[in-house]
Amino acid sequence: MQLDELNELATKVQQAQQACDHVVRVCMAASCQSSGAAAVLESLRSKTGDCQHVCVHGAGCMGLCAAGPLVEVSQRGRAETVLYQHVTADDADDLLAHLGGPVIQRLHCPTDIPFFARQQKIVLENSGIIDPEQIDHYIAAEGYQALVTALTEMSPAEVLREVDASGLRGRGGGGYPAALKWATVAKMPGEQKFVICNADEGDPGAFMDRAVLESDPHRVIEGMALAAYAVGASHGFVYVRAEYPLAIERLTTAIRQATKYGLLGSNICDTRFSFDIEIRLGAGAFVCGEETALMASIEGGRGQPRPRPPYPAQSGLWGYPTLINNVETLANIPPILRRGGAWFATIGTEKSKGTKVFALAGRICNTGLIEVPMGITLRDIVFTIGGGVPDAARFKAVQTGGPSGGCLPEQFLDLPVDYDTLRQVGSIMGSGGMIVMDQTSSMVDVARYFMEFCMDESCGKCIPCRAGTHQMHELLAKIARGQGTCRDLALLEELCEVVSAMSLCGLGQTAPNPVLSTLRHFREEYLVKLQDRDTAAAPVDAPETAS
Amino acid sequence: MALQLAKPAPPDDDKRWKMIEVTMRRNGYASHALIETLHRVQGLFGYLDEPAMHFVADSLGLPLSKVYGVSTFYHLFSLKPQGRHTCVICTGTACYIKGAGELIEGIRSHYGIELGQTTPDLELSAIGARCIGACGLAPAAVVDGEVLGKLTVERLIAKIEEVKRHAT
Amino acid sequence: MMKQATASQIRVVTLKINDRDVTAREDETILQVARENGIRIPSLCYVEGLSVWGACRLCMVEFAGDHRLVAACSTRAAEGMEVLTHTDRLRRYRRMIVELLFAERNHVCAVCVSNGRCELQNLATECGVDHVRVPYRTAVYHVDASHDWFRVDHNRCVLCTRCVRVCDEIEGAHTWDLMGRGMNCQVITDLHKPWGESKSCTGCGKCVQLCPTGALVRHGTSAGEMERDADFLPYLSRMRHAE
Amino acid sequence: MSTPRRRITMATTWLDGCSGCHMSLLDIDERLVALARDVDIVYSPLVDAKQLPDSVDVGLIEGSVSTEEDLHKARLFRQHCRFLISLGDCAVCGNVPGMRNFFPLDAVLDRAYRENVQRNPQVPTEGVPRLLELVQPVHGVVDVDLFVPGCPPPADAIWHVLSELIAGRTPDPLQVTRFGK
Repeated sequence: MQLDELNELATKVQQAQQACDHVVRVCMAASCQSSGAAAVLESLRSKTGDCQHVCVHGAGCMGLCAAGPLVEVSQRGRAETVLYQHVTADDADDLLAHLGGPVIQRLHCPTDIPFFARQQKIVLENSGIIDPEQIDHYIAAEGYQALVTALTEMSPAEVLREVDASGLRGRGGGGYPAALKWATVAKMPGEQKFVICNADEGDPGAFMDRAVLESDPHRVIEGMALAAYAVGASHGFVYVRAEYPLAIERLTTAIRQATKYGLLGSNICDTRFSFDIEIRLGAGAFVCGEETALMASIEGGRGQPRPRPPYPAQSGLWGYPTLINNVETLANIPPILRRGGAWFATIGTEKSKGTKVFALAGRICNTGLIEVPMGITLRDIVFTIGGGVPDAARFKAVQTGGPSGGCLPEQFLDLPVDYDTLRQVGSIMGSGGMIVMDQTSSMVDVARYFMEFCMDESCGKCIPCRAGTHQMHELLAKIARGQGTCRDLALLEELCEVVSAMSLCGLGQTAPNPVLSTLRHFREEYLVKLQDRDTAAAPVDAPETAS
Repeated sequence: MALQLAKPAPPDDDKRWKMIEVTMRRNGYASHALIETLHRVQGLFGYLDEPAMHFVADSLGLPLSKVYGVSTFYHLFSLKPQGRHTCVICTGTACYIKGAGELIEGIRSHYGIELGQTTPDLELSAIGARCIGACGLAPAAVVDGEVLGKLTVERLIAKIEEVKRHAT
Repeated sequence: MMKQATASQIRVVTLKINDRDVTAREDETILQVARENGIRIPSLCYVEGLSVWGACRLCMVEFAGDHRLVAACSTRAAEGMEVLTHTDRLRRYRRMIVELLFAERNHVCAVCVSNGRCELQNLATECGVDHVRVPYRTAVYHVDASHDWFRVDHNRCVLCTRCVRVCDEIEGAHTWDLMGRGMNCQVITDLHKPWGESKSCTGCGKCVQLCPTGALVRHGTSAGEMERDADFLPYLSRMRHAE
Repeated sequence: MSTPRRRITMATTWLDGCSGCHMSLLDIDERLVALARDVDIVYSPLVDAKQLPDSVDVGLIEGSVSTEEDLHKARLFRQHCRFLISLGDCAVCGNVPGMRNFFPLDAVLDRAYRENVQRNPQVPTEGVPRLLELVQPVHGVVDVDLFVPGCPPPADAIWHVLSELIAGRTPDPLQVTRFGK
């Protein structure tokens, strides 16, 4: 496919879409599906039948999961749309009857609230709007423009330069500059190279990657193809959790469609560039989010990490240079290429460019998925966008970064959200889970919960992580039961230091973070649980025996 | 010179072995197809038993201990038959904060099984999941494929009893 | 084992280990260079002649400049490196790791066939472990004595995987592997079947010779009687990896 | 000996152990005489005194903490001894007595008092201290100042430790002994 063909197709689809008087989109992401969205879509479809004036289609995540199932209605020639919440199949008649008429007040979900108004969408720009199962929808939304343009008009080095100019950093948690990683793989000699999309989103409380894959899978495919072109790879893998059946299904469909359109496969756009993508399913192992473990799993083995160096960029899958980026990182690539790295670099802060997708959950009114510019304050996210803590309860802490991150108390709410600031105060950006806690949560118990997670997910290879997480969990459980002593607390802190310094991979190295951050910001909660908090023994000296 | 090993015969004449062979053939009987193949076996039979692991190992030319090692590394693979009904309780952070522990306790007191266990009559398997991604509906569980949100112990037990009744 | 470059490409680098100037081939690891120069770095999973596993973390060393910690077994020597092998911090960390091992399974030395010849026991002395501060984990593992000549006592296994690697890389049988994950890891033979029933095991006994503790032993040995001899390994490894 | 020394008071006890460590102490042979010049053994299974004095310089504990009585004694020693030493592997790491931790206490008692007994099997409740659920090393229940591993620690090691202490230095037992030695 060439650029003019692509544009032609885009125009055609846009015109067809505009032929409809009304477009009704039903959020078909996992959360709305579990509230009954499929029945709503089915009911609307059966009632509209072949009607030409009304287009009903499923769409990706609309963000406000707490209010699902969500349905969005738009009218030709009018920019504003109407969002309905808590829709059931029985509401279909009412909904269709009101098309073009007054808004149904009982179902109306106002979109001028900060939850929607304060967001800035790049990764999720198509999410909730296009039908993820139709490649034409993606193309009509400027999809694959970047890829076709890059292949026909840009050199790999030029693609790399745009990514460099964007300042994009890896969204999987570490925040490593994407361009640097790409450049390393690009520089490696050899014909065989791989691009891997890490969709093994394992943080409990994070579902950003799933939402992107379910809502806009072509964006990830385009990002991978651009990455492959830049680094000189011809084969790609998406390593996705088997727990995400819907994401797998949509991604499979998307790959098939892209291949059919000649956007994947041999000699794409009649150039020398060939690229295909295979899906590999995870099988329930959090550690496979770690790059070397993920590769071991793709190779068909136990997902155990190996020492780095050599880094995957030098010696990765089957020993070949391999680029690994996570879903959100790759999803940022098409808009960066389309609008230029300089444009992307205007968003966010000096060292953290662009936007970040967060999954809001826990004791917060507006649970759901949001995308905000880097540098926004935690307070804005939790209170303005998230709507604060429900049931008149008091905010206590916000947890970011999952089992590798930390809990931050109220005093840090005015800090800007970026990689470096969060790290300075003892948490991390992580992949984007954000859990809000009120005073009903015991921080010792929260630390114990995350440690239990790390213990269960430790691969067992290196001793500090295997045995250290077990011992830390035992100590935390003992303290939580009120049976701990000052000595236990000291031992816990020593273990935290050893495990983070000596573990083989990121899982072990960051496993103590939830403990360290709660000890740092909520130490009092540990101390009141200690048995001997009032009678801590004084150290004993050697006897004075010599005269 | 690579020694050609004889193509192993399936453990019995169950038709599902043909489907498993298709998966392996599509991957060129490469050793890296192990996890894909085990997924297929798990999907078709519900668990991985010894004859299955033997067959997969022989077909892909892999050591038995490696197949066993991989089968026991990943939590989605089970070496024991699962119950007729499954209840997956989400233990992600959001669900934990909102009371997943009570759901687990409810299953324990009502059915006498922990997460990862199956009732002796093979009626119900309880499984823990690290976040099913329904954080907005916490605490959540999946009973026989149906996601249930904002659960209480009573509602969960009622749902399980309902699917058990319907099956009989 | 790390891939070795061909002779023509090899460069020689100079580095400092504990303030001592040493030279090395650039395809050598810090651990290899240290050993050549008689500088002892504690290690458990590493064995010259087998692939690098990098799991015991005892051979971690510190860079003098940025205080970064790296594993000596998997980090190559480089020009200008300044390596410290026994900083206070490293001593403290190593001590804790050995304690974690002692607490993990049943390592009662007094009644062990390897008493007096055990690498874990020696590491305790070397790393200053005179007692174990973390609570002992009291999980029971079985003893498999089904093999004609050998016995495996999982209670004494430290999961260094030397047996797995030597069986796979040198003997070529791959009878051993790891099962499970985390604290539930265990070495297994075939489909987790009694060792004596294994069809893949050739009975060569290399695994027994390489076991650092009292986990893999010969039948008929009593407390303190188990002797080992792994001298065969460098030669066999060279023969295996010869072009 | 250049300066006259104050005589050091020392107490020893054995908890759950085989008394081998005490035998090893006696095995320092003729050095016992030298020891007696500097040290008063004020309480020990080896001497007559049966009352632990209020304040003792050095306490030596052999054996692990397996019963309520062991626990009581360990605490008593900690209370009255300024410098407490775990002597031998049982005290240091639980050792052989600690191997019962791999079984539930009830199973251990059944094995000892019911399964292998023909006549009138019963678990004794009077005249013997109650067993603790878990056998612990001494430092699992009280703070310990020095650890002397070994099963038993060799006489030379014990002599090294004691003579260093007498000389006012802190000994390093790992120079002379180890686990299982």
